[in-house]
Amino acid sequence: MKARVFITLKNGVLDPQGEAIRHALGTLGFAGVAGVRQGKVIDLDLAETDPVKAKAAAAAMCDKLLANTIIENYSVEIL
Amino acid sequence: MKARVFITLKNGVLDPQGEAIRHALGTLGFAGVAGVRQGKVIDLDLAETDPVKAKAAAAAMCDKLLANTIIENYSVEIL
Amino acid sequence: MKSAVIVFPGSNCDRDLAVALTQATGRQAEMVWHKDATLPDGLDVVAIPGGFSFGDYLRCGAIAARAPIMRSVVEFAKRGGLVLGVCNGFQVLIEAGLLPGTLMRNQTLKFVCRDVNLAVETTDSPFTNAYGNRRVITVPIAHHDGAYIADAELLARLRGEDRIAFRYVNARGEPVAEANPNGSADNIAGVLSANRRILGMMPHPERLADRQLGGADGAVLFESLSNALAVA
Amino acid sequence: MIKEPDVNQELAARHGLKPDEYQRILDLLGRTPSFTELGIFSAMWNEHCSYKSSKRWLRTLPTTGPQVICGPGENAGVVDIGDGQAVVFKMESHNHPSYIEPYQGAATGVGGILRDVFTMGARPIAAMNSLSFGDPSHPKTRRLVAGVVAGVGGYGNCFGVPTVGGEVRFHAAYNGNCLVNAFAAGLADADKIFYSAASGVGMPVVYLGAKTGRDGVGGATMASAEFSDADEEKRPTVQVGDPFTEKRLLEACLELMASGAVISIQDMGAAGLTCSAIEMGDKGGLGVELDLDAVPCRELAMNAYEMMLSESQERMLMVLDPTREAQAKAIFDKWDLDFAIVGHTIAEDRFLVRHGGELKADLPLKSLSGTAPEYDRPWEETPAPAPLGAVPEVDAAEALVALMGSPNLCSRAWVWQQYDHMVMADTVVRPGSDAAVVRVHGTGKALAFTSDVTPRYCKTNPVEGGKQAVAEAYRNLSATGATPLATTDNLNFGNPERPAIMGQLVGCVQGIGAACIALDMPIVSGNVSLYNETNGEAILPTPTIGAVGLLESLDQVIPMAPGAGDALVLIGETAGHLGQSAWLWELHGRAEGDAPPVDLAGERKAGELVRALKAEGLITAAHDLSDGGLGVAAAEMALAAGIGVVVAADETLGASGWFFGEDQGRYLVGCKDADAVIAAASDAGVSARQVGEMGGEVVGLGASGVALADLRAAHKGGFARMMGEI
Ligand SMILES: Nc1ncnc2c1ncn2[C@@H]1O[C@H](COP(=O)(O)OP(=O)(O)O)[C@@H](O)[C@H]1O
Ligand SMILES: [Mg+2]
Repeated sequence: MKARVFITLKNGVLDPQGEAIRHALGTLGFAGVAGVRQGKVIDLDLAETDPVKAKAAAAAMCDKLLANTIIENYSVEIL
Repeated sequence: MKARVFITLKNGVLDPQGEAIRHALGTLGFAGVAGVRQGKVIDLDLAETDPVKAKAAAAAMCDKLLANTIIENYSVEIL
Repeated sequence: MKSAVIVFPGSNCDRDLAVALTQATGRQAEMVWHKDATLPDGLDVVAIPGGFSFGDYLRCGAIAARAPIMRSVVEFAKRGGLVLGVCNGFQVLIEAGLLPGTLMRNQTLKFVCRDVNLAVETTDSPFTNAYGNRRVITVPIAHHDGAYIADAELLARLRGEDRIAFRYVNARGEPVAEANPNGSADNIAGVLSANRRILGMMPHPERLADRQLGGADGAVLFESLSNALAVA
Repeated sequence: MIKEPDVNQELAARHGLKPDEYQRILDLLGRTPSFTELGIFSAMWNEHCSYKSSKRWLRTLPTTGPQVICGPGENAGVVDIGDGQAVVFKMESHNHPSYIEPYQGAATGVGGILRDVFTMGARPIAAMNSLSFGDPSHPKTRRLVAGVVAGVGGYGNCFGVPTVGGEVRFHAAYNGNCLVNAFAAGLADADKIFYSAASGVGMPVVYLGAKTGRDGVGGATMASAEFSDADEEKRPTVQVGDPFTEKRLLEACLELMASGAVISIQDMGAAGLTCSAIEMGDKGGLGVELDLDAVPCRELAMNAYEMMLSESQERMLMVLDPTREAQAKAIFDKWDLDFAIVGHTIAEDRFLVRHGGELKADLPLKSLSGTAPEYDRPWEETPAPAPLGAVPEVDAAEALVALMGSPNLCSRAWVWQQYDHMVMADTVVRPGSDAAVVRVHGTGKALAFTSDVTPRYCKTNPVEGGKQAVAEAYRNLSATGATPLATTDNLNFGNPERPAIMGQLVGCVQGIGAACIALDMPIVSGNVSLYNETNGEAILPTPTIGAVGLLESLDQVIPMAPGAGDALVLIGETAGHLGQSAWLWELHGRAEGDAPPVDLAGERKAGELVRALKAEGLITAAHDLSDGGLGVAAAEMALAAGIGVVVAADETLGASGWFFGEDQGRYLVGCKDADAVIAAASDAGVSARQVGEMGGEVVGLGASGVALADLRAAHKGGFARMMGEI
């Protein structure tokens, strides 16, 4: 079973990387980019076959390791 | 208009970070994680209001900067 | 010999590289700002320094490779000019399409700063001609994303065309796994372009180019450049 | 959007203001402060900004000397190094943020101290970090170590300053409060130092750098505000560092300063805009009027309170010469940095803050810092410890292997290899030796840097512990061949409202003061971090000392590694003091007895002797003795040289006291002619004796010994073992 985890910075947390990308896009001539935020996507290949359990397991992985819940939010999708 | 860009490593490209995460998950007691691949998600806040044009613009940004198309695939979703 | 060092915001070895070039050539290296559209006239060597251009954000070297000055650097290279990229400069050259392969996160996932042994794999280049039969040299590394990754076909081509300039080796000159600090394919630390006029390398020759700092193996690279141009 | 809450004593209490402090505000203003004003007072009067508990004691420290150009009070201390140049340095803690979010906490700590240094007009040339973590087996420790080290490296490496030294220690007393003390030093022309005092009325106050967000606004104070949008996620108060912006800020500031446009400058650190604007006005004897509508904001709908208290990083405030505005703007544009004129200086002694057409604060500026509370807190002297009882002997070689492989004494290469310690290409002596040595760029001179403190000594005997921290720094500098110049201190303690803790602070400051006078190393800057406790458990008193020394020539550098066949001579006297020693703690789990006494006059004589021996060409190597005493020092020299060593036993002292006692004021020197060294020592009134000789592949302590390779394995792998990597 494949799970996809999204990890994004919480609102209000500075994203220097996103800001640098926004600036670079402007320099390259892409107008009208008001904001850029960068996050991670982590694709998990799980042995679990029950989607409910797989989702719970992925969420537990986020809490324990994948996400820094002080500054990041996460969400899990079962593919 | 918001666009979300996914950037993932092409199949076959080594992913040391994904490997390290898989290993760390194992150490933490999460069994049955057969593979982990890490990618990026970039959220763009675009002035463009036409979804077709916005999608095309985001794809152009990927080609020009956001993705390294030698080793990475990208996909764009309009939110 | 007239040399220039490209300065991006976030470059931080620009001065160090200029010092080494100036020392080897006896002529002050020029600093060129990334927003400039053109290179100074009459240049022999363009050097792209280490550091964290644009914070290393997105991908190391990606944003810098698309800076205005890089168009001129690419043209300069296409005309056969000498281009040296060190550390972040190597990443920039790859992102700019001037050298093949990719540099990825170190296998340890950690930043690593220490001396390494390098084998000089070819002296047939303007960057390495002065190493003579000195095969194993000591030069420091300092990077987070230095794992050189290439597919089998590229590796075969690099080997076949004698384009691997440096490999990470042990003290006996063997490219063993323990000597590989970052997980690079085939222990590759530096590669040459097909015309042998572009060199990208992760180790920092400019940091051990002065005996007062504990070694001068790096200085030989800059002497090589000086030699190459004197001959030409 | 938040609705401003009513200001009353309860809200003041939630801002950390005591009832008497709130009353002081009411008396000063003759009215109730506005919400924004309350925020400003709480920022200015908290322990961090006002030093209200420590000021009385800090005043007793020696801060002057012919070498001191600027002592404490500015962003960093400034010390003359000759030839028209100066070294600018300071150390600062980022303890609590690092415990909450180790990577960002440590990273922003490094960013803050670098800003302090370049705000003075100095280009940073060296950084150090002094780290204290909980017990290695505590569940949080590894994550904190990994995060803090990555954060220190992540910021410093990108910024491009070599991180050349520091300390790492582990003790259960730090389980709930790790310490991250960051040091930075920079180089400037002695006549081109920039200060924070504003001058001239009507001068533009310019904001430069990153945009303002709600970073760091929060905790207790945000909890008091009502959110009108109930669904909004709870905002994190963690500050995120952006070393890339800091690097651009550095370059832009140095260019601006060189252009002559900067009249005064202050970085925005804790309580950002509030502290920096008030400080500039206060020092310059001027008022300041701010227009918050002009402040570049990163987030929507920020109110005055949030903007005044935001701790967003990588921001500067400066008073610019208005005739140079175009020049300044060109520099900001070159580096793509946001800037804005956010106010101006005024003649009246007022601090005016306007936002959205409203006057949000109108305060007497001078009184904001001038009338800050100051406490002479009750304190108790730390009682004298019981003498150390009998301790079983342990085989010396076994003890050595255990010590050298322990988390507290093993190689720190795991840490400093994650730091770029060579960028700028002037690092002459890298981490892993005594003090690090960095060449003054383009000259033959060099500066040496060290960071030291032994908290277990400070806990047992604060006065001797305070002295010892300075003495060890003095020794590390001397062992590298440097002449000690000056000192910065970072005083980390528990809750000062407890007399026993206050007594630790008082004792340590007394010891530090005495040592700085005796060793001629005045304190030129520093920082205090109090309330480092959890559930009533305080950290060990940890007054970290950062010290800087000068080498007139690189020929003065003394290596740590002797050559094969060299004799080892022990300088200084050995009584076999095992109380509070590393040996007692690591091998017996006992923290007993008194800390070793420090003979300051003896320290000075021994340090001067080592430097003189080098000048006379009599020694090949030197290393100071500290944790683990003679045995550990000899082993470290052997490992550095890659050569074995045999150290003889003493006829009268037991093996443990002789090999592992921690008597102070001692060095090991390597030499070809031991008699000449001993004679020179005797002329200088310092005791010295040959104790060993370099050679072979074994480290021998008296009759017992261990193969150099085994010792190396224990020492080299210790940190990775502790981290569970091997
Ligand atoms: N956090 C750190 N960062 C960089 N270097 C460090 C750190 N901790 C220790 N070191 C270096 O490791 C070496 C040994 O440290 P330490 O045992 O504290 O030295 P000493 O006993 O001489 O004071 C020193 O060179 C020191 O600067
Ligand atoms: Mg030492």
